[in-house]
Amino acid sequence: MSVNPDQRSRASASADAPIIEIAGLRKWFGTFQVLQDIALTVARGERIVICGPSGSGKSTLIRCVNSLERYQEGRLVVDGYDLGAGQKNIDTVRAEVGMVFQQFNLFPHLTVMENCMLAPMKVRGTRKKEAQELAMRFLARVRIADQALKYPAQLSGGQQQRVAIARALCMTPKIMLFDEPTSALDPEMVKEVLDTMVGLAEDGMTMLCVTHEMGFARKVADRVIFMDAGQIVEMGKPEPFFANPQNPRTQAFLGQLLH
Amino acid sequence: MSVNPDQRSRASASADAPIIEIAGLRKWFGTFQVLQDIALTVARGERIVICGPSGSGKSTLIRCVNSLERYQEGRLVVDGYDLGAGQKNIDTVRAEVGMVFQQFNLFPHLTVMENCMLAPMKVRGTRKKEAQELAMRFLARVRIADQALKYPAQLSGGQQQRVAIARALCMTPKIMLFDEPTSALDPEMVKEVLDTMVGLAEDGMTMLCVTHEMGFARKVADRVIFMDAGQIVEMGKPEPFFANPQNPRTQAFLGQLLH
Amino acid sequence: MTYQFDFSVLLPYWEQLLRGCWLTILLSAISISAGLTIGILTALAKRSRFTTARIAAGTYVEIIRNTPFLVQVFFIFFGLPALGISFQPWSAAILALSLNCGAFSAEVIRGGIDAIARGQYEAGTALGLKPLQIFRHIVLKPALRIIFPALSGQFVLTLLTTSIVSSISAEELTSIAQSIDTLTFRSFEIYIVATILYLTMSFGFATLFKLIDRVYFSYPVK
Amino acid sequence: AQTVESIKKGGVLKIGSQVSQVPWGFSDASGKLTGFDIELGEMLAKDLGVKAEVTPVTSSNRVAALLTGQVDVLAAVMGIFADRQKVVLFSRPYTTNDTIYIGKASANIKGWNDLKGVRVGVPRGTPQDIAITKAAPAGATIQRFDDDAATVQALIAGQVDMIGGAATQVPNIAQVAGPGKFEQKFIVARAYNAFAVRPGSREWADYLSDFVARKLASGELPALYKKWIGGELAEMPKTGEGEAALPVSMVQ
Amino acid sequence: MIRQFGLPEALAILSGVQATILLSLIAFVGGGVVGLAVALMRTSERTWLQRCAGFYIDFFQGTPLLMQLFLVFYGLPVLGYKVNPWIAVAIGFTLHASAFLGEIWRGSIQAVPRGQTEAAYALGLSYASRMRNVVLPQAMRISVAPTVGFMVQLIKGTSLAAIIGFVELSRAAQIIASATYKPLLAYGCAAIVYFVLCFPLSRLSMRLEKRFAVKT
Ligand SMILES: Nc1ncnc2c1ncn2[C@@H]1O[C@H](COP(=O)(O)OP(=O)(O)OP(=O)(O)O)[C@@H](O)[C@H]1O
Ligand SMILES: Nc1ncnc2c1ncn2[C@@H]1O[C@H](COP(=O)(O)OP(=O)(O)OP(=O)(O)O)[C@@H](O)[C@H]1O
Ligand SMILES: [Mg+2]
Ligand SMILES: [Mg+2]
Repeated sequence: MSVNPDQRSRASASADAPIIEIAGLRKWFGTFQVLQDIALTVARGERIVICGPSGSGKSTLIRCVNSLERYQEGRLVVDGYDLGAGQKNIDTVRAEVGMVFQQFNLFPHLTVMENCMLAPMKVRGTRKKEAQELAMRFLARVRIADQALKYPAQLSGGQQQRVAIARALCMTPKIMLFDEPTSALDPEMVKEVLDTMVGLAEDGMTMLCVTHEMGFARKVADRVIFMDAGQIVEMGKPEPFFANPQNPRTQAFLGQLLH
Repeated sequence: MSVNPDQRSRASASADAPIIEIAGLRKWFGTFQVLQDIALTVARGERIVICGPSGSGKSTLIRCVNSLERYQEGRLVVDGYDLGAGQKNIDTVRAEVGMVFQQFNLFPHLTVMENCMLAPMKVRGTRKKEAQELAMRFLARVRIADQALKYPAQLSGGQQQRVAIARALCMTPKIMLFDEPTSALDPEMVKEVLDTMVGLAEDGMTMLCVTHEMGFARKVADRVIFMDAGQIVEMGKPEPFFANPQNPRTQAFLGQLLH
Repeated sequence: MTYQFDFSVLLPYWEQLLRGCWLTILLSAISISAGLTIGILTALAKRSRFTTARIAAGTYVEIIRNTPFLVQVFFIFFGLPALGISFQPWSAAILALSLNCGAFSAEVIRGGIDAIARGQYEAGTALGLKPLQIFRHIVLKPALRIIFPALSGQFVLTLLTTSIVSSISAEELTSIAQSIDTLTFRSFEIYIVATILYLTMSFGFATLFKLIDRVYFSYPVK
Repeated sequence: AQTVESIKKGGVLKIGSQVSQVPWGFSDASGKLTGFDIELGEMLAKDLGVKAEVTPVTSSNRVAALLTGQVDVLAAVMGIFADRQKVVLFSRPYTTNDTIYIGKASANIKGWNDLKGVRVGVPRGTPQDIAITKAAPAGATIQRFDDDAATVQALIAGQVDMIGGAATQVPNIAQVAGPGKFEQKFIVARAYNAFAVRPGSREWADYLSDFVARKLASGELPALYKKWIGGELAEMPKTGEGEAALPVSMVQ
Repeated sequence: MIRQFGLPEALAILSGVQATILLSLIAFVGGGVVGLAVALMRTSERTWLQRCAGFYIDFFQGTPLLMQLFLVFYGLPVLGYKVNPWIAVAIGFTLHASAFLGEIWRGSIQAVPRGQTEAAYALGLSYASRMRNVVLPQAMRISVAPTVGFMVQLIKGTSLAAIIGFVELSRAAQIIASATYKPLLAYGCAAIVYFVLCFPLSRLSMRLEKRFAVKT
């Protein structure tokens, strides 16, 4: 465990309020209820890992935090902005929340550098020169600055995912969301992406991460959440969570995962 | 370990000759040499697991066995047919070698049943009714007979991969090739596919399997092969292979895999 | 303007107009079916490993795509007799329309075939199927599904193109409408009615294609 | 309604003429428009003291062009027919236009009754078309083409056995297909071509009729006929309205 | 009186090429601008915009261009609006081309994987920059082939402007055909000119497709 208590308290000192507050969140796709009464409070600088079987609503939950999905009931406040209260908040929040997808979703027609420069220039109005510097800084941060002029298709999966992380970081988000960032990668490339994420976690970034990489969860998570059928079934610090899960569904799931 | 010596000897009793003989196999893509002097002899009923870093030529090797790739030098004899000796042999061999791909490659416009019936009817000339029975038999074999009338897109990944296995089995092949059959699957579904493969292994099917599932290799493999840069670097029984790899490259690779 | 619309003048001709519609539909249906077949074969030829087939298919497609349809019809009807090949107006029209529809469809269909993942071919090969069997049983249907909307558009265009064969005296809606125009001099009324009839037919065709899409390509995809 | 006054004031006469009908209206080797109708239009403009401006029309859009005011008058090989009289106003005829049928010299055809099994081509919407459509000879196949050129081409290519045309075409065909192969078979009808104006423009139509009368008397119109069509201009009705002006049938 | 088919005749046909090119440009520009709007409407998130665009596409795709031109040029005056022939072709060709281009581009926009739009959302990009910087550049690659294919058809379709008095390639060929009684030769000449105009476009489309393909 490498949680750094100093950093954490510094981050939350600036504002003591939790950065994400979810209460009574319910969401339906048509008649099918994906999220059932979710409640979750995330403190600034906290690192949360979400796991659970396929279709349990993990992606849907973190996509709600970024307003990629609308919800029908409940309350969702991100950094003080209520996402139920209109379009204006949504745009503000999206610029403050970075997201990394399973399939990377890099823009294939732009170079690595341009991928990173686009949002700062268009959303924040950053000038080109500064955007370039920003991009280079974060590309260096994920140790891929030397690939800046290549196109995404010319990179390996692991490299692409690191670019995706750099692209999100260029907006200097307050929260980073990860949706199974390593599951489309070859076994070897998983490691380089996880290392990058561990580095981020060590810097005190608030992170919500859907992943089944238990090693990663053990190393950086402050809390692990287990979801099943649209509900948060179990939640706890990683050690007790893995060593001694309470809920039978969690037990079954972890049993399968570590076959 | 569940290798059944009785079954194995029975299978090889029918013909003592090895079912696959590879000697001095060399292959280039343009100027890039993918396979460098591969030598490998596989006995009837033998189960071989191939592992190694990305780009090391694992897929290329097993695709050669099925003539999905041509090679430039060396000798490759499958079940007595020399693959260097012309189209006729290739067609015969393809019908006797089943292949399961990482991406399943089911035919989306055909039902599960039709996916399984197509090749027997078109290649072997089996009549429709018999093809149906054949399909149902093997679908039951992979415990998915109840999904026979669905389309691939309506199945989970694990179910799709089992259908792909059944489809290959319907040609009653003498050898089954698997190219990372579980690496496109969600963690949970991996197990059901591996179980199916263990079942096949127990029946004495000759198998060549590219996979990084070490649990599976330990359980069923007669030999594990490690490839790097187009060469077979190390080869051995699973226990000594994992416990005590000789080659430094193997050591490094296994170290990363089990991080 | 003081032009007085009088659609009643056209009433005595309704049977002829309906006949025109029927002929147009028949002409389109035959040409579209033939065109689809030609299109598939040409797309296949363009991907064939035989250079001659590829060049022949490419030449055919480029010549047809880059010259006006009217010239193609004229060539078949007026030009070929000089070589001793003579067609009736309707046969010439069908031949020209089919060749035209085939060339344009071929390009669309080729796009669909290109979009089929290599894994599908490999799975077919691994099962021991021959290249033509793979094309026929594995590739064709998914490929058509992908480009069916574009193909439908092409087919509707073929329906509209039939109006041009009136210039070689093949009988269809436009030629009948023009004949009625000659007799009544009610150009506006005729053009409006003909437009509505064409619109109805192309809506009908488009709806039919949507239906085919829904029924024939109904298998679910991810 | 169109008045003579307004045209004179405008200084321009917009004449709708066909430009692909030898010898009525076509472009000569230098690309200039010429022909019977074109020269007649120029004569008319001169008579009015205004500039002539020819708008090319085709048989399928000429009436629309007139009715929507794109042109002031049509001099466009427009024969007088009963149905047309209901839509436009005709001046008195300025020329005759004989509808004839042309076929292979070897064929023995003298009238409608000999057309069994014969494929007859006509340019769509012309008097030839109307005549054969009306007569509907039993056993004949009628094929309609867009213009004279296509019709003639069909005859030469052997796609039809016989075409409807004008007497003026016989030498033209001989020039293209070689002499003696095709000949005039029979005259069907004599139609009377006239200026057409929008309905209601009575004063303008009367002016045109008067213009024709004056040019007939002065001999300029017969001279024009001789130049372009050949031969003498026959006797014509003195009005473009009523039954008197309709085509006269010349076969049984 | 009938003319021989010679050099002056061939040149007379060639002179029609100017009008053909001009008409094509009008159609490309009008159809392109309106077509883009139609495509964006068709792919918008507002259902009523989608419906309007859908109806527009169905209607103008289903109406023969010849009839459209006829009704605009001769029909509007009947209703009391006098139209200049250039305006009539501009309206007619724009309606026609925008319906087809709109549909082609709708398909291309929708073929851009959904993940791309989502990534743009997640970065907080506005609608305009999402379209301009992310979706349209990728849609363009997919749409090159069908767009050029349609443009080629449009160039040939400009011949229909003859109905309202334009003397472009086809009409010029027809006039010469009538003066010489050699329609096959006259139209053949026109066909060669059309081929010279259209074939480079087909080639260009292939080149563009390959160029775009390298990047991705
Ligand atoms: N757009 C949609 N329309 C309808 N149902 C949907 C939609 N998106 C997701 N679902 C359904 O909602 C449920 C939850 O989906 P979600 O993607 O959140 O699951 P997940 O936990 O992320 O699963 P996985 O591990 O497979 O990614 C699933 O049953 C899924 O089928
Ligand atoms: N069609 C091809 N043309 C050129 N090079 C190729 C081709 N297919 C494969 N290669 C190259 O051959 C090498 C071996 O490829 P192969 O797919 O066999 O590796 P692998 O061991 O299966 O890797 P992975 O674990 O990523 O599947 C790689 O470097 C690859 O880039
Ligand atoms: Mg998910
Ligand atoms: Mg591989």
